[in-house]
Amino acid sequence: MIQYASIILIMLGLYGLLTNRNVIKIIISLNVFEIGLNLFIISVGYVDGGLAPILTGNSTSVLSFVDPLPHALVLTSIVIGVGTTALGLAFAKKIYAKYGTYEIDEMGVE
Amino acid sequence: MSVILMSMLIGLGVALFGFTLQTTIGGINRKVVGRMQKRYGPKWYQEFLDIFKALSKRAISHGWIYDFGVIMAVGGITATAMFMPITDSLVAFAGYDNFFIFVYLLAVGMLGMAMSASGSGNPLASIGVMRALTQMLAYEVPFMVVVITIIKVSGTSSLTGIMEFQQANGWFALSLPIGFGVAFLSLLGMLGKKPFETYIAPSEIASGPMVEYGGKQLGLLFVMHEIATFIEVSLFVHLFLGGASNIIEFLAKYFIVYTVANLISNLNGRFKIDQVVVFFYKWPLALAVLQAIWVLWR
Amino acid sequence: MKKVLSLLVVLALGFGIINSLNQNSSFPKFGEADVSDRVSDRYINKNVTEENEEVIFGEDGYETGSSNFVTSIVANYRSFDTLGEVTVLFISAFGVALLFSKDSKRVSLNFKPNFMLRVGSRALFGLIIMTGIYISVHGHLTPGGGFPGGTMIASSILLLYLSNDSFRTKIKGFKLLEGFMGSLYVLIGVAGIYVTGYFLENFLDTGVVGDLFSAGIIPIVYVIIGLKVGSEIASIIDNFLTEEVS
Amino acid sequence: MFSIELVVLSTLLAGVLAYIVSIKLPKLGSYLTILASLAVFSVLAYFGFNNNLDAEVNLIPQFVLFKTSMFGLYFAIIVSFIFFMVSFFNPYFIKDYKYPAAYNLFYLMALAGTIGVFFASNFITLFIFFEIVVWTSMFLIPLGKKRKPTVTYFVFSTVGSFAMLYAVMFTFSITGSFDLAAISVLSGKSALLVYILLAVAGFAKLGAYPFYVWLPKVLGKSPDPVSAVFSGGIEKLGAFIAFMAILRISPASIYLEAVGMYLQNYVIAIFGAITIVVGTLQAIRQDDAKKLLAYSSASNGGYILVAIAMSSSISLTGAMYHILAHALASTAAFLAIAVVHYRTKTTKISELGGMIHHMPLTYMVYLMAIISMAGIPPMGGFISKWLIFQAVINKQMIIVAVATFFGSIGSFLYVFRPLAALFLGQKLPKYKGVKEAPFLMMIPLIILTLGSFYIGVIPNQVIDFSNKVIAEFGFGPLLMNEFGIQGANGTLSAPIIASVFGLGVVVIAIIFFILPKSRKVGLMDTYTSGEFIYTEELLHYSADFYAPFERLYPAKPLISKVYAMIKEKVNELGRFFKYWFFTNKPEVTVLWIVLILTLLVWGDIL
Amino acid sequence: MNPVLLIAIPLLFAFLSIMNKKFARPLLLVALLLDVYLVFTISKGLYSIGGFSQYGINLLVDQYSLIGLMVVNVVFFLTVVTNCKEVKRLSTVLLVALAGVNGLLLTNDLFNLFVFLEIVGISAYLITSGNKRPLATFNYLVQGTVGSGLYLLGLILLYSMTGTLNMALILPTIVDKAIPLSNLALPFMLMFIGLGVEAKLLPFNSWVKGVLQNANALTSVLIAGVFATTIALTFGRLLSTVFVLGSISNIVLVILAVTMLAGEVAAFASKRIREVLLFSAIAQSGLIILLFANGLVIPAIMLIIANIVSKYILFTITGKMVDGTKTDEIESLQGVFSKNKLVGFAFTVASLSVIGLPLFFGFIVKLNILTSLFSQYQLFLSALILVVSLIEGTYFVKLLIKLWYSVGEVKTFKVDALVKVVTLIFALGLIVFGVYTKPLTDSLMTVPEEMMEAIAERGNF
Repeated sequence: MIQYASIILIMLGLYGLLTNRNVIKIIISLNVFEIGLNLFIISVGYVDGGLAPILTGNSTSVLSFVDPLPHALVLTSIVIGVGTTALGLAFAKKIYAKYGTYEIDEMGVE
Repeated sequence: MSVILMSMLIGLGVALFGFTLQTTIGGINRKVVGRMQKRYGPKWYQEFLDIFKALSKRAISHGWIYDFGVIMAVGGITATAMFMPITDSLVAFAGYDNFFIFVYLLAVGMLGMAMSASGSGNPLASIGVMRALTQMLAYEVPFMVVVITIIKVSGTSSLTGIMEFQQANGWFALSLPIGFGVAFLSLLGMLGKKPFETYIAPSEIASGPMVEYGGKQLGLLFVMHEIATFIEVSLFVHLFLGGASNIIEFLAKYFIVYTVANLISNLNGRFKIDQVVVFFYKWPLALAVLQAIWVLWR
Repeated sequence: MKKVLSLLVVLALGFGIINSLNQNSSFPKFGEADVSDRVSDRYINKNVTEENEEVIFGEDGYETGSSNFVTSIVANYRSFDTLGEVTVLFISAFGVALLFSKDSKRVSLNFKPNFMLRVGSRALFGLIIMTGIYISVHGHLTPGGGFPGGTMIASSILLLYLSNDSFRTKIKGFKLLEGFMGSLYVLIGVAGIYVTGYFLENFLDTGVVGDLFSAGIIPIVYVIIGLKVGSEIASIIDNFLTEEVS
Repeated sequence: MFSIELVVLSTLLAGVLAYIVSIKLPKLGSYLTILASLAVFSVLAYFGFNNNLDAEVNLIPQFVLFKTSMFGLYFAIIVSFIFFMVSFFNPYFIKDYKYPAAYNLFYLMALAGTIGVFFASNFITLFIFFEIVVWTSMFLIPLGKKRKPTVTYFVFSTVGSFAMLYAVMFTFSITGSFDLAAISVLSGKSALLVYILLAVAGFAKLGAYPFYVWLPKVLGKSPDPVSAVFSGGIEKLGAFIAFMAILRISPASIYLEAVGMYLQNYVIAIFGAITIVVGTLQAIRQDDAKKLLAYSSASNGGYILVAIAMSSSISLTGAMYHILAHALASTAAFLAIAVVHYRTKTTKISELGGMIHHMPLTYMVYLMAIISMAGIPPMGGFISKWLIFQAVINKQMIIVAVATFFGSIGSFLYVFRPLAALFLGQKLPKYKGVKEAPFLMMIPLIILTLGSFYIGVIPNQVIDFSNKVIAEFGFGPLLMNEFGIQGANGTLSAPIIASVFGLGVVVIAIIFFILPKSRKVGLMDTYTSGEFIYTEELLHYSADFYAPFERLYPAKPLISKVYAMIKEKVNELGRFFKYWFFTNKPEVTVLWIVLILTLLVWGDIL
Repeated sequence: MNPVLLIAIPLLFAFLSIMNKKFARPLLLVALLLDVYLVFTISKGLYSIGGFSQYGINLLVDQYSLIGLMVVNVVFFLTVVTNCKEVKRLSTVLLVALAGVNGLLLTNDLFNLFVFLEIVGISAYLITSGNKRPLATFNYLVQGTVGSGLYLLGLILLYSMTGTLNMALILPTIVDKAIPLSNLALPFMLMFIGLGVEAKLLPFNSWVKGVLQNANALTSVLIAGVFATTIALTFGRLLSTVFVLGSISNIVLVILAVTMLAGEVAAFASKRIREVLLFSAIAQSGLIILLFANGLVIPAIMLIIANIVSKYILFTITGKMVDGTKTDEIESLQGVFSKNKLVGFAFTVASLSVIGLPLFFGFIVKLNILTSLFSQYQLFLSALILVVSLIEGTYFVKLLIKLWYSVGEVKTFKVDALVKVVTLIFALGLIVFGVYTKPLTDSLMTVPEEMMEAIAERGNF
């Protein structure tokens, strides 16, 4: 059930995107959305009682590992998220330089 | 070939006969109307005198189309008259006295006159032509609807054929009374009798399309008018009153129809031209269509 | 009003998704995932290309020698994704630079670094960068790897930026490092084509599972990634410290 | 033997050649169009009459197939003849065009396209060439002064061709064949659908109600030769399609006993009737001579539709005859107006007057043309109208009959208007130096007039041909004897009528010339009820000619309001979409995503 | 040749290019040339990355991706060549974009596809940043990120159900495990929406207007031509070989139909040439995806080819025109072609082809589409397509007439000889293919079979 918390996080992100009209807040909502997503991805690979997917000297084959693939995917997803966030912030800065505000409503119609 | 030549000669005779007949009856009618109005009225041959006087006078011409139009008008009307049967046996081109020929050949004459009138350069003439054409649009359609009923009922569009049908089955004036009434109204329009004499309108536009004419052109146009009247009245006689089996019957029917039309004309005022259109497209057309539907689609 | 409506819609969607996932018989419940049914099973047992029952720590001869399965996926089984991922970061960093390059000037920090910051950051710099490099190098053995390691490297550089304003103007090599490391990654991949026929093939000896010098190209790739990520994030930070002149 | 493919391809090539030549020498290129269209016409006429046309296809891609039929040949000869006639005008108008080279190219391409349509063996070929005609002729329109009609033309043509495409594809999906004969196989509802769609295609191209709106715009505003080609040639494509739709498909539906035809045919006839009435009414009130003729084209298209819908031997002969007669007459009329336009730079009736004194030949051509268009003997139009009336009466279609009579009488009104005000009336001083048509222009004018006259006096050859055509549709021939045509309730003898008419005119002319000679006076020397008027303009009645009649009905046809409304609605919808979907706000997208997903996840419950 | 080089070479050059800015543009050109060369030399087959057969990442080269690669690389190359001036500092971005585009077309792995989607997306954001409207690009970024996030969500759901990411294995696994279609609706819808954002499908495309209405020739051709084609082809592969639309097909069809209609109607209501073109592009992409969703692969590919060629011509010329005249109001551009006849000719041919008039390639495509739709008895859809293309034709004809005929003063603009030559060649190509299509149709014939082959073999080598 705990994995549904991440769905709620995703929904929070969407809610933020729906209601916010501030560039920075939109980026933060986007981050919330992505974090929810990433948590969900990881939760998909979880196995009850599973070990971290690292082979160590004292591990035995009896124990099962959790699914390592979502971990790898989430790593990629996180990095991509960092990239887009950086870019988004850069655009936010550009927007600020152009309009002098972060509020979309105050920018007027182009 | 000789048959056709013979027919043509007969046809010319018919045209001449028609002219003489109508001019005479027209003259008589002038007298009748004069008596009605407590006048003495002219002599019965007064119309002949008018025409011959006009023909013999020296005239003016406004250019070649002015003359050409007159020739085309009178020629077209004469050609139309040549197809007209007098009685069921006296017809120049037996089998070809198709109703539509009269409608369209008549139009040639009209077109020629209109052209000539417009060619005179007088705007009053053009206005007269415009009114004449508009009026034609008004009365033709109800008339045609009645006629197609007749054609369909009798199964032929040949006038002699229709006559024969009536002689066997009774007059259309009796079997199609509504159509008869409508057609009579249309006849008034065709003849330019009141209340449908707007296009002549002697008082405002000085006798309509004819305003500019004099001399031989006017004389020829008088001739044309007489022949046209002959065609229209005879059409009516043939279509509704059973035609004629001998010439006396024809003369009698012709005289009655023309005189009645003339008398009615003298009792009426005059419509404006758009009122004419509205008038004909209201009741006459509706009644004609209803009658046609009743008779044909039954 | 707008907020309430949005909330309602979002709630409806959220519960709808949860509901439909709950009713979804094919979707494994939390913690009940059947790994043996998934492709990861092959990754865990390292028997993608070879017949192999089970991986035993300390033995050699496996198709990948990494004891960290995640790393083996990231840097070997799905290394191509990682190349793409690095490219995303690269292009973002480049984009940030691109956006700020025109008509921009560097801003100086609006505070003077005090003694504590200057000295402390230098002391910490060494520690952090060491940790970062260590994590990158040991990516195939322990949790972590190139990405966290690279980020640590970048954070150490951030410390330097904070403590010494003129430091930024001195360092020019990030671009070079970044480009070089990226090229190296691709070149390793291309080398794979010519050595064994597959792009990004692990063409080195995979060694003993659990050894530092094992797992073929994995540690090399991870080090490259670490350096590259470090330099990229550092350059993003660098660029954000400039300001556009309007 | 001569293959159709070769005709089409060489016409296209000639177009390209004319284009290349015209880049430097536009006039030479336009002479090429004359030569090329002459070649097309003569090849089609010669080999067609000798039944020697070859339908084989070797060079064009495989799905294009031709076949020879009398039906196609009839149309092809008429249309190529019209193109040939009109091409004589090209050298005079080419210098006014913005892109003369393109004109020559598209002129010949449109010709090639029409030929392709008439000889198409399957629907794909038909559609391809149909569309080629659409777009090539579309680009002819804006070369003159006005460019807006282009879009109108495109829209209406495309409605038609898309309706056809849909019908074709639909037929294909049922029968699995594109062959022209495939539509006859259809039955039931699908047959009705195809019937309606093909009828729409024909209506749109022919300019029948409710699609007639494009005709006045296009024919009124495009360059004069283009108007002539449209009216005489390209518009006839619609008749071609309508023929196929109405005669080849037989959807079983309600049979109307009273008029002896199926409901759908009756509906078509009613639409034809509406077209006649609306076209006539609008033509009467036009001030622009070309627009007037355009409306008259629409109304004549209505006659063709009525005739086809009645589908009997008489009516079909009438339709075929009317197509020919109208093509000749309407082209002649348009070309006559083109001469006036060429010499005076205007086609507004109210601005012109007394042209007969400058260009008597043009006047005579126009006169004969309108006599034919109004259906007066002894011209071709009379015979076709007579045949159509025969059929209408025979089928007892009273309501349609009212419309046909109305159109017939109304045509006197509108054809007379340019006659009276443009050619006749006062000789306006501002057109003092205006000359008669140049020699090259006279050639087509005279040929067309003679042709119109010929078919009005001796109809037998044309009817022979059209009998062969209607035989292809399974109808018996129209009976003829030496002098006359046997109608449903009477015989018509065109030669007798013509000779009687000639006799009458000759007799009267003799009388006229025997009588005393008249003195020639000027046009200003007229009876003016005592007024003194010295300027010609004031003594010239040309503006608002039928003012009393025009008062009786609205100036703008209702349907054009409907079209304007449709256009406005589409625009509004566009603005709506732009506002609600393309607003540059991220939350709009997010909202839609959320909504659609919500719909999906709750879809089962809702 | 190994197709991975199509991705590796641009990437390598991209990394190299940042080391010295001077070499960036030459490197871009060299990379493009190499890629164009490679595209014509690679052979079909399944190529593994890292040698892990169907368990790792594979690149799939079949007729479908081959055609896509050829078209996209050639147009990409020509776009860059004809807009050399605008490239400026974007060389590195374009290199990465090229790698991303090729990756999208080649990859046979769902997650890898996501990565390339992001690469293409981010390069697109950067390419559009040149139009000096940061807000519009930001908007694009937000929507693109949400879209790819949703794609990822759907992907992970799919993974958790099937246990594989290999595109060739998804469908067989679904069949093997007998996963009911209703369970798959959510992941597929999520992925559909995610891709829909990039593919400019209607409710998800509010970014398009802001991004494209001020774009120059380079940006607009890349975004509306190259990227759109790539996304469409990717979408097409997913729709034909991975997605099982099942219960969601109604929603999907409605979305696509509305996209088509809305695009054309909005274009009809637009007064600015770039807006007209961009809305038309939206409608076209709706139609393309619609065809894929109905399983009509061959017509869809034909449409894609026709579309990219004509879009290249239209957007390039429009871009140059707007650059030269400093306006994109149609009213003030009247008669511009009377001074630039060659360019006008190319533009006209492209528009006529888009409308679908005979003698042009677009006509063959339209005929093909309708024949296929009717063979499926899709009466409503085909009627909709006809209505839509009537609207499209109307505004294109209006546009053409305005651009050829002037009422007042005519603005002029200059076009390089290269642009003229390229657009002219493309225009002639549209005519040639419009008359003689056999080679193309022949080469397309095998596409659907080959697409299914990989699935039939379960991604095995």
